[in-house]
Amino acid sequence: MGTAEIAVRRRNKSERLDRVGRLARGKFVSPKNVPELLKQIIEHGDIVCLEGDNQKQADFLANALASLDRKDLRDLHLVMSCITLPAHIQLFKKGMVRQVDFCYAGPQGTAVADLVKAKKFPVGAIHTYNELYARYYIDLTPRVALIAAAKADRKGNLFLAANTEETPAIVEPTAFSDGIVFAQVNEIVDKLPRIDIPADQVDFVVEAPYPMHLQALFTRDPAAITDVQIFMAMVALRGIYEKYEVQSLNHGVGFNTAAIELLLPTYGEQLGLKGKICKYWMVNPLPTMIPAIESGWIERVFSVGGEVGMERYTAARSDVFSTGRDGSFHSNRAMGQLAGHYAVDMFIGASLQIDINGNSSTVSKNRITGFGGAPNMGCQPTGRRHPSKAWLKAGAEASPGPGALPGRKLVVQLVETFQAGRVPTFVEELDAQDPSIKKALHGVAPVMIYGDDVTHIVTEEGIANLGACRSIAERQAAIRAVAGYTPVGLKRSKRVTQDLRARGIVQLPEDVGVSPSQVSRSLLAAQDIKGLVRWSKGLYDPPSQFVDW
Amino acid sequence: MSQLHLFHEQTARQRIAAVTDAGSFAELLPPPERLTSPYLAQLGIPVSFDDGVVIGHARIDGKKVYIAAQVGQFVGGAVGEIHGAKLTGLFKAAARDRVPCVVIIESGGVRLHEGSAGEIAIAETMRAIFECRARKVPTIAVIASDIGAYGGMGILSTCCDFRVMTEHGRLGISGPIVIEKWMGKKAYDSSNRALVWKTSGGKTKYLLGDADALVHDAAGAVREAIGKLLTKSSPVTLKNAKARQKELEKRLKRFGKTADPDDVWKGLGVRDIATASLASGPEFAALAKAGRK
Amino acid sequence: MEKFTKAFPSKPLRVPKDRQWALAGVVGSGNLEVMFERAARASDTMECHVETSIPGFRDSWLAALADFARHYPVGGTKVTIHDQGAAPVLVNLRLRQAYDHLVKTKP
Amino acid sequence: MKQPSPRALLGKLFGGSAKGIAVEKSVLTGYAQAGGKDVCVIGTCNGTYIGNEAALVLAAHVIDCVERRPKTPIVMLVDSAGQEPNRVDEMLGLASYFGHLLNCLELARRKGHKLLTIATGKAVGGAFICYGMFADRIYALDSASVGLMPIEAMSAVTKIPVPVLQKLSKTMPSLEFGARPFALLGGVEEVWPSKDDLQARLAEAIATAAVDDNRAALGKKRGGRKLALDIRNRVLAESAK
Repeated sequence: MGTAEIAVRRRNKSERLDRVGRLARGKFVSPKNVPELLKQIIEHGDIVCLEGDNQKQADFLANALASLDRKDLRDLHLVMSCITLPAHIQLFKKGMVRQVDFCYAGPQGTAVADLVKAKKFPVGAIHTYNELYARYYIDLTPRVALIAAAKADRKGNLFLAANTEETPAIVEPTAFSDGIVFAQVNEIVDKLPRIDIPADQVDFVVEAPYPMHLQALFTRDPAAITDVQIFMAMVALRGIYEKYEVQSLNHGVGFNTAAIELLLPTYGEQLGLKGKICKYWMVNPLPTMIPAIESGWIERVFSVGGEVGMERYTAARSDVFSTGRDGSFHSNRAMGQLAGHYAVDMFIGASLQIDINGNSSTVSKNRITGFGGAPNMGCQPTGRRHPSKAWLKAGAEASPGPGALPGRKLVVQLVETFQAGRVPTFVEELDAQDPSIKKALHGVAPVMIYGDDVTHIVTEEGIANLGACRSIAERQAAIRAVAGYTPVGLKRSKRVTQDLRARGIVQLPEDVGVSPSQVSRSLLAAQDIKGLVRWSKGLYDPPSQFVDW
Repeated sequence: MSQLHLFHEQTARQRIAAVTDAGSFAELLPPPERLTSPYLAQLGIPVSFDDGVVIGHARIDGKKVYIAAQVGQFVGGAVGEIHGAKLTGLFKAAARDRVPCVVIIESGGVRLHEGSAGEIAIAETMRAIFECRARKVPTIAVIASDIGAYGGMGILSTCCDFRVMTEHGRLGISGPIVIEKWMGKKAYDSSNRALVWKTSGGKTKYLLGDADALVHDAAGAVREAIGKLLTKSSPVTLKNAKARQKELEKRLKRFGKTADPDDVWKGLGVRDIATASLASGPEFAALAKAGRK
Repeated sequence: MEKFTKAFPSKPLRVPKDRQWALAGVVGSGNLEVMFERAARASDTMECHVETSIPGFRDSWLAALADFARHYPVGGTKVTIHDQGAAPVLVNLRLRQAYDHLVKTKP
Repeated sequence: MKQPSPRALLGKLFGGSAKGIAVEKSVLTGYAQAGGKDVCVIGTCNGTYIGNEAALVLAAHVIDCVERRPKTPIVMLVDSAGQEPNRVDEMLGLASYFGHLLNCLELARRKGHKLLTIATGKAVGGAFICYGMFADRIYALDSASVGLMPIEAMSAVTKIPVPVLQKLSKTMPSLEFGARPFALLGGVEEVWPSKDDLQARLAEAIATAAVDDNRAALGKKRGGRKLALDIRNRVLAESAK
């Protein structure tokens, strides 16, 4: 029976290609023909994949699709990792979408929340990245994928430059299921620096009239790092990195972790930790890592995406970063997420809200953002079998019984007790548990990282070792103990906190040898973007919004 | 790499402590006096014990100075009635005692919340500065932070004998956002930080001769520059005024039609714009000097 | 603006009296200034005066100030705070900085 | 109030001698007479914006006066909406051009020239600070718009509602805009009714001008600026200890 089904799908693809006719010359489409071509290759009800994560976007193709109307195309089932562009929102407003399955809605989080309220957001589920990519192979295989590449050659081979990101994860399941792959490129050239996607898997190519949208998402200006963030970074370095001898890790993109990166060559060096921690990374090429790399701390970095301005630097440091035969930077989101899941000992990141059980979320009632990749890394990989010092140590603390894993990944939340404007980070219940949000998501609250997976919460008040807690009540008490002067924190019992501290489950900054009087921005290896450029010996080219010289 | 406290990140009190001899600073009208702004209180805006300016006397290399530092974080370092009166009094004291006066400026100009009172205070302080200059008492403005010296404080800084700047410091009258509103984004994109600094930053001001020293963003460097200027003055004479008139006419004639600050840099001896952009203050000064030869 | 005053029990301040006051921080967005002054008489309370631009956090303030008075011997001092929306952690840091400054003997 | 033309106004101030004053691009320079004696005139009209070029023209005339007409009083007329927000002027150092103008005026003061300002129209912002407010004595016509900025503009920048500012300005004249509230602060010596004999007023003002800066004392006496003088005096007293 399988044979018959494939045959139908294959026949359907050739019918679609036949309809294109003179709208394309071979694989090549002129920009003005794109809307009409989309009408011919997409059918009502199709599963359509729009490429775009939080960095690169197939924005020309998305805009062309959004220029169509319900009469042209309807009942589309969108699959996409990120809802990022105004054009994406237009598709919903125009009523062209039957269902959407996605991961993340960063800049459009407010618009998505509005669509949910207006009941115009027919969501299947919010996924993590690899979860969605996996479903592209199983039950969400695109009929048409609209993707973005840096360059194409005359045959239709594609070069993805630094931002490979998720393109292979979309193209492969689509191309190998008789789907149609349509790429927008910045430029068509005679010879590519290297081939990232073979022409064989590409059906159409358009040279877009403007370069694809590419955001500098992971650039953190050291000038904006506060004393409090430095303080917390010092606490984390001593209480987690040093204690567990964390060798392989993933960092989030916040200022807290940027502070840690910038403390390695200074404070980390003073502590004698060079060579003992932070050697292997699954992380994007963060500019704030330049001083640590230049100081010889870092052996290897693999990335899910590139970062604007880091092209020359990463090419010059090919002993640290992945590079192609042409010498330029290479990334891969799906493989990077896989590495972040299995191959690192620690995930450390931040959250907007944490509840008393340690569940965290970035969703608020007026802003639905979703997950991205954090849950793939901020979880316990129960399929892991290889040991490491950090993994075994954390596992031992968790009191392995019969039937338990011998090790644990360190899953660390690094948060200030209050967000900007005195909004408490710690809450009794997450906004994500709001009934209307839960209902729209078919009963699943959008929890980013579950409390059961978290091993540590670090705040300016201290460290709560959730992994070492023996009961839910104990976990809640440990969280209250580091929740400071938030309403959650004010409910702590002094006696219980003292008991937890005596057992090492709660550690105050002074317990790990950090005092606020040591804090100084002068500890940062670079105190501004210009400092990073100087560390890079002029190889880092920061985007203009960061340049004041 | 050396670990230094950046001068532009320090608070007013830290800056004063860092550029003067250890323990020598004595504050005038210190915080316990609680001279806070009645205007801000009436408007329900937080007040500050020193009203945004710390004044007093201290020693630099053993030599007595009067010194003031504005608090840029507090209402943009803007000058209100009390703030301005403290500055006026300080310069008058300097003139009376024939003691040099240093003002570390970090201000957007007049504090709008206090209306014309701040405007008059700035005019009064200018008169007091010239009282110093009439007695050959050196007056030195330090402009070393992103907030810089703008509006009336920008003009006031040019009344002093000397200006010490860092590459972070900005000197002007109208800020970039105001100009963008007036001329349009095409003429001045205020989000183009590189252009903003090339328009009003320390490097350009030093090249033009409006800043007398361009130093590292560190208290030690600022202190050294102040120290060198404490024994000098820039007399108000007919000869000097005529020379300055000529110089400013020449500048306007030469660059008045130039929109691109890079052309000004090139015209004044900077050969490699990219290298000069990335250079620190003193490196830049050296490059410009070499280029002019 | 919200204003409140409260005294907290604390062990008496016992250091040389060459400093009568100390100040830390500045008034600016997300920041605050804290001034310690010695009261005329020794006592076993820290008297606090708080002016804050963000109303509604009295409980957090009182808890933070009470903790500080418990951890440090600051009886016989008057603390005045001008706050423009600082996070409690910064309140704590400034209190400590101002205290350090007050008890530090002159060089 | 309807503003008279620049020429008409010059006539009212200087009579027939006003013909010695050139008006070019709304910038005034020249020599005229007041009370039968020579005066040097610099200034602005038509509410013009002032930039680098205007500052140089005014400064050149002050230098000319110092060089060629020793001790001739300098009368500054102010009718300017402010400094022109212009990137090229800023880049070339607008503040320095203004500073140079102030330097030239200071030079004149030291050489014995009396400095007198009449705010005739708009006298706001940087354009007032960069020369007019630097005089020995400052006068304003009752029709002049003197001050930092109107309450509406203040509200737009500070985000404080107009009614709040209006209410406060009843007890705080500093917030009010105009010649009379400015005089209450001591910023203006005297407000002149436009219909008065301005030639006589001017002659008298020149005759009585003194070089001390009396503005803080006036502000205290008139009750519009109660703190400035006392604070300044406290700084002076405590620094003398």
